[in-house]
Amino acid sequence: MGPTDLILARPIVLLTLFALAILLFDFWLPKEKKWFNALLAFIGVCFSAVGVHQIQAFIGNTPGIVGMLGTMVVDRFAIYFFYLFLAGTAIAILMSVRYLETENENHGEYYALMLLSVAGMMCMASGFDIVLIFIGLELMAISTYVLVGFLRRDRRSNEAALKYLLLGAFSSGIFAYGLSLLYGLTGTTNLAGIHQQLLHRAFDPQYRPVAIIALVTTLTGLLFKIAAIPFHQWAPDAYEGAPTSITGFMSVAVKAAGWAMLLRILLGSPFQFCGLVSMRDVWVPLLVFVSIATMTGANFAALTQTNTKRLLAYSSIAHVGYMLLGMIALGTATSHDGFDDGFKGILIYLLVYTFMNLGAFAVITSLRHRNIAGDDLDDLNGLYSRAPVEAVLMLVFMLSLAGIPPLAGFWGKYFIFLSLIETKHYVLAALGVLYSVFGLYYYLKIANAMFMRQPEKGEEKLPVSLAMRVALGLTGLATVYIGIMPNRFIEMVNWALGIVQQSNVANLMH
Amino acid sequence: MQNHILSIILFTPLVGAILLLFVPKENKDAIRWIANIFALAGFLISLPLVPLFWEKVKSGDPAPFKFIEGTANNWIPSIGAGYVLGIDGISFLLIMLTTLLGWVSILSSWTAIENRVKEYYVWFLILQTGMLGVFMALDFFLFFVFWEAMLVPMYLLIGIWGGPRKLYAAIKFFLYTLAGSVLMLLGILFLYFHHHSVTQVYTFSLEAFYKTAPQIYTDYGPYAATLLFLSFFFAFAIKVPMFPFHTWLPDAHVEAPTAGSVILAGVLLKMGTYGFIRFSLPFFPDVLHNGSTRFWVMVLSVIAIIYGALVSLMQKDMKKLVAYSSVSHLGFCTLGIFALSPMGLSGSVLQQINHGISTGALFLIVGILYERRHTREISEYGGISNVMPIYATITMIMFLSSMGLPLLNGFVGEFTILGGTFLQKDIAGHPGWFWTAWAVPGVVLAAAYLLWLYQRVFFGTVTNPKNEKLHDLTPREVATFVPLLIMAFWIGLYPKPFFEILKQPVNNLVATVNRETPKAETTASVTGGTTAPSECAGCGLSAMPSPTAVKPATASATHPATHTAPTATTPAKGKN
Amino acid sequence: MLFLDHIYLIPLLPAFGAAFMFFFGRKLTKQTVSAVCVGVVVLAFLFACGAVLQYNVWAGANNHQPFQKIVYTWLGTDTGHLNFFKQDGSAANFQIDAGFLLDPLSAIWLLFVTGVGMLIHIYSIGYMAHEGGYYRFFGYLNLFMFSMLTLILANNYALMFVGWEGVGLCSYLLIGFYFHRKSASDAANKAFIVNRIGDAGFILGMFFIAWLMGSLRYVDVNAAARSGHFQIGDPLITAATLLLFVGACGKSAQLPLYVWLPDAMEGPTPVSALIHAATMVTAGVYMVARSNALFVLAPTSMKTVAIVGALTAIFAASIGLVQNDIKRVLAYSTVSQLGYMFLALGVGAFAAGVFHVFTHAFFKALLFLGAGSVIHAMSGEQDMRNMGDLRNRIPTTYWTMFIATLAIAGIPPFAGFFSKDEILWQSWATESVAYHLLWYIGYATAFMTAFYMFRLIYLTFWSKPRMSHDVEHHIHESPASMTMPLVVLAVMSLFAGFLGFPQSLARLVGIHGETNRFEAYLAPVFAKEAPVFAKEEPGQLAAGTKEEEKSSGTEYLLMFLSVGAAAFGWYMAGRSYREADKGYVEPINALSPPVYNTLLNKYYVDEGYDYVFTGRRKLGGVRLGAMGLGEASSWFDANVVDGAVNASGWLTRVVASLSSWWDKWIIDGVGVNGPAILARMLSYPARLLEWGLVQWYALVMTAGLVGFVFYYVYH
Amino acid sequence: MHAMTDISTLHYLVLGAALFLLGVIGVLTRRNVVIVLMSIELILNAVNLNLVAFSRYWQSIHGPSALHGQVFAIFVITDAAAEAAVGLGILIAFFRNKETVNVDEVNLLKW
Repeated sequence: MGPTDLILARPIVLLTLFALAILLFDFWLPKEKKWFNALLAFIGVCFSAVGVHQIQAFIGNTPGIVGMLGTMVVDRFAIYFFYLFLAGTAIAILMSVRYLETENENHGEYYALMLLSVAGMMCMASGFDIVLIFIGLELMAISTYVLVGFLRRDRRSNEAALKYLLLGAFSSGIFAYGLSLLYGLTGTTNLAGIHQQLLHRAFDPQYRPVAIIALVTTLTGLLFKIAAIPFHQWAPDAYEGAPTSITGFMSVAVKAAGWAMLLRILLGSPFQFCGLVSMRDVWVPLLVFVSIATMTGANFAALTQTNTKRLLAYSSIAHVGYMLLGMIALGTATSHDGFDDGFKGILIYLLVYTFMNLGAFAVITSLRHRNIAGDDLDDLNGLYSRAPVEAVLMLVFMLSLAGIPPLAGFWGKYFIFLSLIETKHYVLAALGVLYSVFGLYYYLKIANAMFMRQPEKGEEKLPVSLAMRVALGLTGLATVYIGIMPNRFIEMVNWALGIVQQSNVANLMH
Repeated sequence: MQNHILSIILFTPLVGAILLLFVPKENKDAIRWIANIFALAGFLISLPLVPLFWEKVKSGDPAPFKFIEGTANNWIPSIGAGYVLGIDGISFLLIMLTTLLGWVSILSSWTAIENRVKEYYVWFLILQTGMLGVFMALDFFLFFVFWEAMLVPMYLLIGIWGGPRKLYAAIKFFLYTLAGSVLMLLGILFLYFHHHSVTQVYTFSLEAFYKTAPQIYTDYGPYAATLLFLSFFFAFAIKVPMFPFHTWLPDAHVEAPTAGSVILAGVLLKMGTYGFIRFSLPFFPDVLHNGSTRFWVMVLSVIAIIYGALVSLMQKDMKKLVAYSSVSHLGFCTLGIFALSPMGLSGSVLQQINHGISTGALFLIVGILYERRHTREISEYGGISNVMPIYATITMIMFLSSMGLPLLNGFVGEFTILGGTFLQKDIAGHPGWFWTAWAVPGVVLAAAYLLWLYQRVFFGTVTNPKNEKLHDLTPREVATFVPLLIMAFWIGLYPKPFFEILKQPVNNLVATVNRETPKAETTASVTGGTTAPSECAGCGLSAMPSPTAVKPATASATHPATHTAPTATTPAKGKN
Repeated sequence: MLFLDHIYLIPLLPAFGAAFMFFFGRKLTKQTVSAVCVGVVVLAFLFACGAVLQYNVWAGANNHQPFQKIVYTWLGTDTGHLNFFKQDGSAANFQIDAGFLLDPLSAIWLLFVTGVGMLIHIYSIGYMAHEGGYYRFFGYLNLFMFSMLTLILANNYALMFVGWEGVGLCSYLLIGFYFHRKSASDAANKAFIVNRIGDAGFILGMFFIAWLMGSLRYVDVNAAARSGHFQIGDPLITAATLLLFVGACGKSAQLPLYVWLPDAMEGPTPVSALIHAATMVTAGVYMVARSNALFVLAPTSMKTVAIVGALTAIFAASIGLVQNDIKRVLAYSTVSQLGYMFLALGVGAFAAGVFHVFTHAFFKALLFLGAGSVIHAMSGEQDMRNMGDLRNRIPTTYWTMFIATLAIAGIPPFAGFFSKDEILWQSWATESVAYHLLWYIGYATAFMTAFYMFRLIYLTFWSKPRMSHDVEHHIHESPASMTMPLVVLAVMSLFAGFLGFPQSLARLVGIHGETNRFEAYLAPVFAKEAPVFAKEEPGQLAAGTKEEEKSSGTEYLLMFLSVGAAAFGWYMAGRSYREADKGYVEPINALSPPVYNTLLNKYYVDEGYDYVFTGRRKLGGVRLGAMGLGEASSWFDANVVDGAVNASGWLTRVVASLSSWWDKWIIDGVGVNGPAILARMLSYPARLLEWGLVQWYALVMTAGLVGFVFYYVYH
Repeated sequence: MHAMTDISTLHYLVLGAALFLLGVIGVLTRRNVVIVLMSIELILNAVNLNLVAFSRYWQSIHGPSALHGQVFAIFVITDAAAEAAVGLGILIAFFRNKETVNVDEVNLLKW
């Protein structure tokens, strides 16, 4: 444990400490003071962010550094994801405050678990050793199981938690099995080492079957975490049953973590190929199948949903399908353009998705009050007349999810499809855009309900807490701002991926 | 030329919309006033453009695009998108049309809109900005952003203030048009990628694409180029709308509020034709000259002309009738465009303006009756000219202009289009007269359905007691028609300025698309006439000895992109 | 050169009147309205006279070339950028100028249009005195004058087309003047749409001309046509001329597009006189005469024109024989006379045709105005069966109309005799014998004309009164404003003919030198064809080499025969109708009732058109024609095109329900009910099957996993 | 004797695979949630078996310091325990509301 390791570990450690602190303080907090937990958690997130920033300063211009006996690599890629997780969590915390009061489940554990799961995510994003990745995964997963079931008195919540738990554990079992085979195949748990070994072993007919089984089982675990068809079925149930704030949290942070892990294991990092990248020829066809299945199934299923949360669950599955297209472009890229833009696409997608999807869930959360559950599509009817600001924001989020420029959501799709064009997957690209039109239909259903239908229950205004206002403001602002002025964010992603392509554009502007 | 007149025109409506946000929504009249003031301001501010642009036309400014603002890639350098505005004659006319119609239609909805007034005007002004942006953008990405962003307010206008089937119509409109434009997005991305692979430069600058896009035909072969052409074609054809893609139009029109229909017919449809002119033609000249693509496009245009007219002949709903008549009229526009002749193109652009004026007016006319009687069933009316003489007169004039009566605007456009098609010696393997002969019946049918409608609504005695009390036009309503009438007569009587304005862009375009274009000596007609020069200075279409007789015109007739304008006006001259 | 240089004022004066009515008419008194509207036309007439006089002087100095005045460029730009390739491959530049042209041809039209127009305006003051919409009526009339004058004075086909459509519009507005009457508005629509069909042909013809000649200006077109660049019978020129003739058929009511003219009588009578007798309907003749340089290059077209003209003449005349509505008789007579004119043009006797237009303008206007005066006197009654004995009650009307009848019947020395006789003679004199057939048709028509015209006179003015009593004692002579024009026109119909006094007769009475001033005056316009006629081989062209064999003998004979025919018609009419009060039988009905009914129902042409072309009548439940197509396409639109769109939407929803409900029916179906049934049969395997929700999910996952593996087992 | 000693890695792998499949089948077929949880444990144990066996194998190649597998196994065991604990906790909460531990009655949320 050198000083480097301390710096690298700092964000995670901070999060853990704050989680424990919250558990501790929670005892003394009277019921009406519980918001202090949220505050503490928020501060914790901020501290951790500062820690991340210190790492960023520390690595300077280098792509990143390896530490913790080589089990952990904190490169720009990881740092990008750290920021993503923290942003998502911060907003989720803001969303939760009043919601938990309404649900009368205001316990410190909630925030503690949130922070812990973020710690897990960080391990997944920066893990360079399958052991660490597995630990991080489990840490995140187990905390999330509990969070999903946090509304103890709500049967839907219990059930969602139970299902999520059973399936999650099952999938991580399969995942672990795959990892064990990988270890057996290569004799190391380090992704770089695995890559080295696989380079020849994966193509050696003697080992190939094992390699393929290992890959397939691992892939199952990965795809389960990002909820891609046919490993998606937990998502709608869990999303619907979970507390809305947690649904939002899961749909962005957990998913982002899943993606980080997936990229780590399948590609290693933008700076250094590790993991299973040498088996591209195996996993690309699978991903083609999965992505098409995901887009098709999710879009169709979302079409007739009547529960907003469930609808958004399916929509988020559909988005996974689009991102997988980027993965395919990555896997098949022969030129640098395709690879970069695919990678960029996925990262930007996760970024914008964090804001617009959280925003959407924030609106739904804000609908929750005494008499209305708020997650039924009819609860949105005539929302405009009750809460114009929320309605307009929701419209913005929906259009952004549908990928209408100039809103953030467009940018994810933009790079994905560009990369597909560059790698000559015209059919997949056409399929993707057509499905995104298709998706507009169910997003418009929400818009219709809000703007064009009359409210059943009176015209009473919605009370919206300050924290929620901040959350809505942040997400809405981000969605619009990234949409109109995406440049610095694209640059950010370029930085995260170490892409330098401004030069030739630069000489355009004399 | 670094003044920001275009930006000012572009964002005036948006400023109005933002201002409206701060007005309490109970205070309807204040909202109406502000909205109308800003709509009028939007129009007035665009007026100075006229003398400025005219002065450029007169001075023969060689730059293909004028008032260029911003440089390439200044918006999103990392992908090479720029906030670049600029106009040529074509977009200039369309912009003026947009500002005019925007004002007219906002004025027309003073009493028509009673509920949720605030939102209505906010969305309407936003829509205005979106449309203007489409016509101003010189950056393909910027264009696409405006193109799509503009769908949203239109969707809400139809969906919130629409008729009984508004939800269906609104969603149909949105999905249908979006489906087209996402395919276009792929096309754009392909051009973008291709431009990069050729020049190693990432940019969406239109002029850059003008250079590289035509090479696609040689680089990727006819098949790919045709597919690419189609990816654009669908987007524009749906917007126009051309024959098989037109079914969203009647629904949208019937359900939309009057002002919405005016804008929809007057401006939105023009975006499709504008897209053809601005992108499809200069990008894919080879696709048009080889293979059967152009043939089918022409066929679709002709079908649209006849078919639209026939369908509107049998409509029972006035608005539907007008909507289908738009299909027919836009058929003429596309016909003129794909004739690829100077006449055809000039006529087509002119006809787009005319259609905006006439059909816009027709929708206002229907709207006025609808406002009084809340029905658009033709059978509900009859003998209206007894109770509303002024209204009847204005309607008659607008019908005549719409059916293309000489000395009114409609004729100038149609005649030039038909002439341009006829006099093009070979269109997709058929002589021009072949196509014209198919299109001409549309002129007859136009008279048929419009006059029949007029007879059923205005002639005869008032049979329906509900119609006896109808009051004639209020001054405000008359005011909405006055500018349209003035324009109708102006274009009909003295279209020369419009042709002057269109001269340069059209010639550039034709020179780009056609390998060999006829060039008559500019001073030809002096020798051409048989009477004394004084009486015949520059008159008559006099025959020329040979096409090669002309050097002077060719200078301006080169391609916009290949043309190297002096200053920063052409952003995309990068060292590739 | 005051008048010539400002020739554009001639159309603009009435235009001003119309605009004035449009803006202020509502407020003005009838006196002001008539002052303004009639005033501008009178001015226009005087201006026209001045212009023509000046032109005659000017032309003498400039070897009779047409005078052109370009006001501004209308379509296109001065520098010209609308370039195109001519048919011969050379480039041309499309540019239409708002320019005016005066030459003998337009001069003649100019004079009688403004003149007759002026008279009819004056007449209308009295006629319309008691009608509503007074200012509207005069506004329309002025607008019509504007359009007609534009048509005449235009210096290119496109501008002529402006006037062409303009007069169509005005005739629409004026036919529909009594828009309360369904029949009126129907007739108006019919007129406009039928004209539009013709106009479509005109447009195409114009483009053909532009394509061939590279210009639409008469001077350029004629120059090109006479340049010898095109040989006679050039198919493209034939196409162009035939298309132009389609336009002429529409406007001048020739077969098969004549149907609108009889219905047009729904309009006020002055309108019928001005538009549908004297001026507008002759526009077609004007256009063909204007394009003579082209037509002589296209023998086929010439033949077509001649044949269509002759057929129309006899066809319409035959219908006219039995009509009972006084105005309809005149309407059919107009159609028939127009047929004569086209016959003349078709056989190459352009001057003769124009001459007939000229004379016809006077006596037909006179007839209509007289009929109007009769209707005025009969307080609206138009059926001749209810008239009679008017000659003593409204003598002025009677005598003027009688003169006009003599003129149209071709009794010498009235105007009609000279013009009609010239036409018949020319159609005979063309050497190809086939053309003698045309003469026979024309001859029969001449007889019919005399018959139905005198039938009209007898039924209306002779014998004892047959009208009801209250009508009877309202009968009164019309006011001076109405009778004065009648008198003037009567004088004209009496003497106008002498302008075209035939050479032969002149020699007979011992006058030498040019007596056919009319033809001489038109010579600069038409004479240029002579070389063309000379060039082509015999029998090819209708006109033939008529100049040579002008054997006075035949001419006298034919002249005598035609006069005889007229006289015989007169006699026959007198024999059948002089004692109409004692009850009379239509001679044709006596001969064969079916023929009579066919004629009475105008050969059932309107019905036929309604069945086949418009589709206003269903043919056994099936709707044909435009409306039929319309219905078909709207059905197609609603069910096929849009159907496809909606169907795809519907399909998506179905798939959506499936894919969102699949676990529903798997779980509830297989998972819950299925096991319950199975469990009863055999417990253990059922328990295997009996998975719950979560396990179904897990199973799917596993299936996916296994599927992956298999994918590679088989690859 | 000799036959006894050479139990190769392969045998462990087969045993592991068998355990894994048993676990999967258990997860798929048993009604009682507790048993399903136990089947998941079974899967994880299969993993552990693999890891240890492989670790032995690699030690025989890279020398005794190659302990990754066994370390990993320990982590997996811990994780399994944690999962079980949380699982049972959630199950109890569920049982409180629904009075059942049968997976096929966990069907409130569907389609």
